[in-house]
Amino acid sequence: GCGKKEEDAAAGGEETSGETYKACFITDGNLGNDFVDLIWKGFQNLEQEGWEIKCIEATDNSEFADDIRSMAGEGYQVIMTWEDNVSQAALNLADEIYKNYPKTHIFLLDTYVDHDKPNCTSVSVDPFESSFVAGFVASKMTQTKTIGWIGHTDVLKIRRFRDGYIAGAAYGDPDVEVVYSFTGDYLDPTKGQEAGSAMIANYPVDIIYQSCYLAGPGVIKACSEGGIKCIGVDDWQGDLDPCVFWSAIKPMDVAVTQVALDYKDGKELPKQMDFNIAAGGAVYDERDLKNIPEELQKEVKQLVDDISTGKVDVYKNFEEYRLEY
Amino acid sequence: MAETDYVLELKNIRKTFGALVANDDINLRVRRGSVHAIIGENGAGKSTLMNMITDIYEPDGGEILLNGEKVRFKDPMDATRHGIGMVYQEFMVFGDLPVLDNIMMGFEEKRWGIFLNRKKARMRIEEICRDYHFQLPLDARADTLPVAVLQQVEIVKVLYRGADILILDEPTSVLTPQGIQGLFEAIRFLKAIGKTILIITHKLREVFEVADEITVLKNGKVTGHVLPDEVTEEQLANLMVGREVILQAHKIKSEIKSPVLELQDLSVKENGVQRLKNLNLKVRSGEIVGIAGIAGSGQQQLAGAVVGLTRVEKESRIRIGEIEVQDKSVRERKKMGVGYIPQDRMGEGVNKAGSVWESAVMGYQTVHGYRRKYLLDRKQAEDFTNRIIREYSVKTKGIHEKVINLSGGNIQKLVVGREISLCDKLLVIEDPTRGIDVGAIEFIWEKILRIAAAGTAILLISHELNEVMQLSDRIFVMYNGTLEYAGTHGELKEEEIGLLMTRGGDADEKKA
Amino acid sequence: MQMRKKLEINEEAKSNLIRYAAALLAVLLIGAVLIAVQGENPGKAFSEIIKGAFGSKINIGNTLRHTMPCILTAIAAAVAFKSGVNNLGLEGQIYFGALTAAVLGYAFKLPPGVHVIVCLLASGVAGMLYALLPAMLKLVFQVDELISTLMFNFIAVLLTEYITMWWIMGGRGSDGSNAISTPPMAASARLPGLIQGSSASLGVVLAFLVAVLVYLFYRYTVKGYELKQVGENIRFARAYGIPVARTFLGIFLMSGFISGLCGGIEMSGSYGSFTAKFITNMGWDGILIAYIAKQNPIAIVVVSFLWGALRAGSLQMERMTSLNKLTVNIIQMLFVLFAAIDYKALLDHMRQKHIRSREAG
Amino acid sequence: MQEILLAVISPVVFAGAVRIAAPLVIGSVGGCFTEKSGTFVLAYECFMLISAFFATWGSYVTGSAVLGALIAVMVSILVGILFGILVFRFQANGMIVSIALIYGAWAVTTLLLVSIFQVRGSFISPDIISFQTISIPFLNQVPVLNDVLNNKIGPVYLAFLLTGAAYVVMYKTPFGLRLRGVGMNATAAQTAGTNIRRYKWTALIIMCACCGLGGAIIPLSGVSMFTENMTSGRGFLCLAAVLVGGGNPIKTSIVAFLFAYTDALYLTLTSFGLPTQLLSCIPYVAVIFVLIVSKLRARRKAALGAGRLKWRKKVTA
Ligand SMILES: Nc1ncnc2c1ncn2[C@@H]1O[C@H](COP(=O)(O)OP(=O)(O)OP(=O)(O)O)[C@@H](O)[C@H]1O
Ligand SMILES: Nc1ncnc2c1ncn2[C@@H]1O[C@H](COP(=O)(O)OP(=O)(O)OP(=O)(O)O)[C@@H](O)[C@H]1O
Ligand SMILES: [Mg+2]
Ligand SMILES: [Mg+2]
Repeated sequence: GCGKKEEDAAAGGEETSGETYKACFITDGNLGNDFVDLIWKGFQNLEQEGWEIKCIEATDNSEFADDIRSMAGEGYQVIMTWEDNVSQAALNLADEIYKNYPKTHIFLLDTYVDHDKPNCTSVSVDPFESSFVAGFVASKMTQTKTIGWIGHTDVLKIRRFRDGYIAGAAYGDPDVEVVYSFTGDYLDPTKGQEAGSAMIANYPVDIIYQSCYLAGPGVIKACSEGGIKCIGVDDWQGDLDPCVFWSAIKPMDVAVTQVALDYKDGKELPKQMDFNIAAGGAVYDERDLKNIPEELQKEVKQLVDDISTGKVDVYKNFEEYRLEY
Repeated sequence: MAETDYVLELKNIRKTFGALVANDDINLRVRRGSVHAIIGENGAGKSTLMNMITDIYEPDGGEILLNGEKVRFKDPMDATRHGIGMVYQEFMVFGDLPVLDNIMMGFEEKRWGIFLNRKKARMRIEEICRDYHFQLPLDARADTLPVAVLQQVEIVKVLYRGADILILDEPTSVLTPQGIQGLFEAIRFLKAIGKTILIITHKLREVFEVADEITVLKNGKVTGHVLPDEVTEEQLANLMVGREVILQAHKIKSEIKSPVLELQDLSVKENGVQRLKNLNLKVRSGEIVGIAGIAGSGQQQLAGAVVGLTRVEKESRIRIGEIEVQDKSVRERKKMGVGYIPQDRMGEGVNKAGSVWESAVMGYQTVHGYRRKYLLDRKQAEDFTNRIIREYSVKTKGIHEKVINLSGGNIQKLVVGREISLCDKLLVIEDPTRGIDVGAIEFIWEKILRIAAAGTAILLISHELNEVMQLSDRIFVMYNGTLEYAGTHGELKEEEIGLLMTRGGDADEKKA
Repeated sequence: MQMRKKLEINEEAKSNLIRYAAALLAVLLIGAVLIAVQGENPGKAFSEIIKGAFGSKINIGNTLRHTMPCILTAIAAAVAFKSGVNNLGLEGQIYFGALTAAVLGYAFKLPPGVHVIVCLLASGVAGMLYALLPAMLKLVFQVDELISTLMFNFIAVLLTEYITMWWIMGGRGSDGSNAISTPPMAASARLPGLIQGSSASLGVVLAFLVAVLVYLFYRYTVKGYELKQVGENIRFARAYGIPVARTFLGIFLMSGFISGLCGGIEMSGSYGSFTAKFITNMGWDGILIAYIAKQNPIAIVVVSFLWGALRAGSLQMERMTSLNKLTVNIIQMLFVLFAAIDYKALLDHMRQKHIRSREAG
Repeated sequence: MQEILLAVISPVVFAGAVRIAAPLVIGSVGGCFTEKSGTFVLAYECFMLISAFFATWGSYVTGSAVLGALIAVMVSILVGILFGILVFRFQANGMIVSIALIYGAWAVTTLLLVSIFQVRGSFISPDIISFQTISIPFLNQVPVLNDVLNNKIGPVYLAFLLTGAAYVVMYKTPFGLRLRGVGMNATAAQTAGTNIRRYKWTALIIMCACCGLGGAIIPLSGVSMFTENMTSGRGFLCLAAVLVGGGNPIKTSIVAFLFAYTDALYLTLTSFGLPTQLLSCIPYVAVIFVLIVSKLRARRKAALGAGRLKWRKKVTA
């Protein structure tokens, strides 16, 4: 478990309604990094609402199927899976679950899957848009016309961040050059630090956007040491270091709470949901606005509006990332 | 006053290993400045006794008196500090280190209290070498040196540590006649300077040559304490093994027929060093061909080439019967009836970690047709093992006993028994009686002669000149990779062959 | 003679039993303390573990599902260690076996029975080929396989990810999913399930068969005898005509085959498609089990079952209590540590000390 | 292409390598002692991970990186004593104990993170004080060296010092001579009056202290945080360095540095769009490459060695 006592949840939940709603989170990445914590924050919101919650940190792919089956068997109506491998396992099991536990609904968090399972919903907060806005901000803020991006490994999901950032920067200022690199390890902050230092030494970057999980704080540290600015990811990271002037947030907590409550309210759940700007998702944190010039603040707001109305198409040159729903 | 005459006294020493009583109530007094020989059969308890003096083992009972005072050493180091130094049966060398480091290990000269002072150590060692007439290459790595030199290293090491009492455990088993003479000279010289020497050996003649007093052990008990002038070789042997033994092979006249092994232009190069040069040799059925020579002259390569372990040069031809085998594998040659008794019995002859039957049937599983296709016939394998144990009187608790629990001599018998039982055509034997006692030697000699008489061709490689001379029909001397014919049985004298082996006595400087 | 033989075997079994019992006892004690410290009731935790492992048919199925890779990797390790080959590269061989099975599983259409067999055989061969690399490095350059296999593990994880992402997926997701994985295997390439509602497949039976075969092989065949000799004294084996280099190669390949097969069964039996970094430490589990079981195939099956039970049980424990299954990991490791102790030597040592102190006193 | 070649010799890469190398070098120099004393230890990763955790904790509690590192070294030695008791005293197999310790360490640190800091996965706090960088005045004048060597944290320089010190101890002192003797031929060393057990223990403790220090550097080199499994395979690289370097501290350090260099190179090369999975293989391929080259050289040298091929003995203890 996650060190959370079930009793608390039970105590809070009992009197509000006849049926106790139970939500369970099966994650491949452990709690303790901003993104997973963000999701868990969404669960904690549910706990406030009287739900019973449970987090299972599965460490090995062989455990996913067992966990999903058993939690459905334990009467959890909402099962949320994170990391594509867990979600994949959930999809494979969906029919069996539907047969045995028709009330249970599975939410595949942070995936972009096309599927036909009635009891599954893929819930995403596409980082492409927030990265796009971050790239736009960076292109406006850079003095050296060179901005950087560092990710952990060269995998598809991480490239969404990179390419959204590149697209945003190109939209903001076509002359700005974007350089990127990878740390090669998502758990090791010292690698992040080295990658940041190397980038600062190799290129005249003055802003680096990091998307590298637990190695991220290392990048932030390197930026702070190198005297340049940094853009955080997932959650608001301005609390980590003053050099983080902007965060490309991915409000998964809101999405989590939202979909769970939708389920409770008996709403029709679509096969895919994306909490993009158009759906009212946030892409930056209000606290960061003070860090950029007023003029730029306006531009950013305008941009977000434009994206929301479809005036600006963030996927223009990056068709492969476009979500078809 | 008598007390101070004896530099070392052992009283009622007792040592058991589990149920086995290795030393039972041993009393021994060693006179100052004498050469004291301890003889006994394999497993009589000699090494055990010595190991208790130097505190490798702790005695179960009894006491040790040094200069009349009761001592109890904490560890081997403590014994060394009290002036007792031992040259072990198996040398205690560090192969990767130069001789200098080997000698000073544990007793380093220091500079500023913490750093090694190799210069000073070298000076001291050179001084010792000068005083005692040793010549050592101090900078050579130990594993590049021949055994004779290593033995000198061991003795110098003990002297360097300031030993007054030197214990030599079977020092002559690795030496040539000349080397042995050199060693004895050194022993006499040490004695003259006032050191006391305890020497362990199986070889009776040497005992007479060098010892002042003799103690005989048998089955862990002292069976005699004699002076060399008072006994004959036969009497001594009798004390050791409890029956009459005459170390004389009874050569059976066998009928020598067609050649079984034929070597033609045999050359071997290892890592660019020419080990064998164009050897030509025929061994015929029923014949024992003996190869004498100092260690490292190429004997190992010769044996290896014949059984298939050593790769030979292109032009070399090895024929067994009519068939050329230089490109055939060990296994194929084995199937043709080639047996091999390696010199390093412990390392190569058996699997010490396995049980007795596993070592006993090695070769049996392929050479003879005792496998049902691919399956091992456990029953037959066990019967075969029991047969060897019976016929060769291998002392063991049973066929499932671990080989490591057998004594050296018994392992020897096991290997010899196996190879003799399995191979009917050609037997390559290296030092069949190294480190075993007279009784066992006699037994093994007889077996070898018997199978030769039965028609097996035998290539006997031995560092024991006497053995070669006693057993062989024809004798060759190996020197630096070449073979020289040295006559038929009984033609040449020991000294003459010894001279051939060393080309005039410069052997000690020759490297392996 | 017969009597003595029996006696000796009993002695060995006895010492093994002592080892396991002592380890289990110590671990239960320490584990209870560990659980209590984390504020849970040890009794409840243990009962959840047992329930999770054997509580129902499905739970037993889960236990069997986790037992399978343990058996195969441990057998692969044992085969290698018995003959003195330090193959620590099981993990890498599993990866390549798995990838091969997965690719063949989706890329080809074959009749049902044939397809599975082809996939599994190919996975074994792939593991074998991947084991060939360190084996050849050893034979040609005398590179110690201990270290080379360790390195090849890291390389395999990265390389399979590379192949999956760049060759199979063409550098981008095909169906919108972002996992780095191959397309799902055809149904004809999947092993039939064993227990409905669990991930146990016929694979566990296969694994068991492999263990039995290996046991029989070592006990009753000439080759088995020879391989043991090579492991225990290579010079001895060489001197009497056992082709050592070939044997070494054979052992390495056999070990690689079994590891690769393990990967293939995982794909065919449980996963259904290859995903980058799909296992963690499976190879190491095998090595640990092989050591605890002293490389005896029968003991391996027993210990693997225990391991699988602990695995399934720990999942249940995590679900039902506030404990993390890392607690069970620690308990497992403690068991290994305690089982690794040579109790006989320890007893002898203590007895000697006792005697000595009595003498002194 | 040219860019890549330039990156290979760029001072940025070397500066990064010097920093990354510090824990590897220190850990593997310690490992030289156990290697030479003939103790088979794989558990570098365990010692480093545990000490990385306790360095974080120590620094957090005491507010001093040095004290944090000291605490880490202590804890690492304690774990080493556990290893020693099991292997030396109870005759357990070194390999199996090592593997168990490695995986135990991961579980233990992750659980400790929960029970001490009440966080999961990672702990980050400004109260974790890192080592200070040291500026060497006379290097300021030298152009390239200044970039590569100057303004690094203390342990980086310590790594160089330790390598030299270890070399002197190993080859120039009686202690080193006896230690190597113990590893080469334990019985012989015993008859030379060496207390084998004491030397093995000493070597083990030196190794643990070094690995402890190496592990402590990782969280205290500036990032000021601990994440689970933070050492991420560094221990295995240390082990590889020791085995490749044959326990000679200088050779071993060079190999360790080589690994660090390939790592640093990776961080630069990923900017060129090369597949990261392949780039990540570089250190491991480098190990194998170095092994092959060193064996080839050894073979040429051994023109005079023992005849028959030598095989590494089965790993025991
Ligand atoms: N470590 C041991 N453990 C058990 N028994 C032993 C051990 N060492 C020696 N023995 C037993 O003690 C007896 C005496 O052995 P020891 O080595 O003293 O004989 P030895 O007279 O030196 O023989 P050799 O002439 O062959 O060297 C042996 O028969 C053996 O059974
Ligand atoms: N490691 C061991 N464990 C148990 N017993 C041993 C061990 N080593 C030796 N022995 C016992 O010691 C006895 C003799 O050992 P050792 O090799 O010293 O004999 P030896 O007296 O030198 O005999 P030989 O002259 O035949 O070589 C064996 O019979 C065996 O029972
Ligand atoms: Mg002896
Ligand atoms: Mg002996």
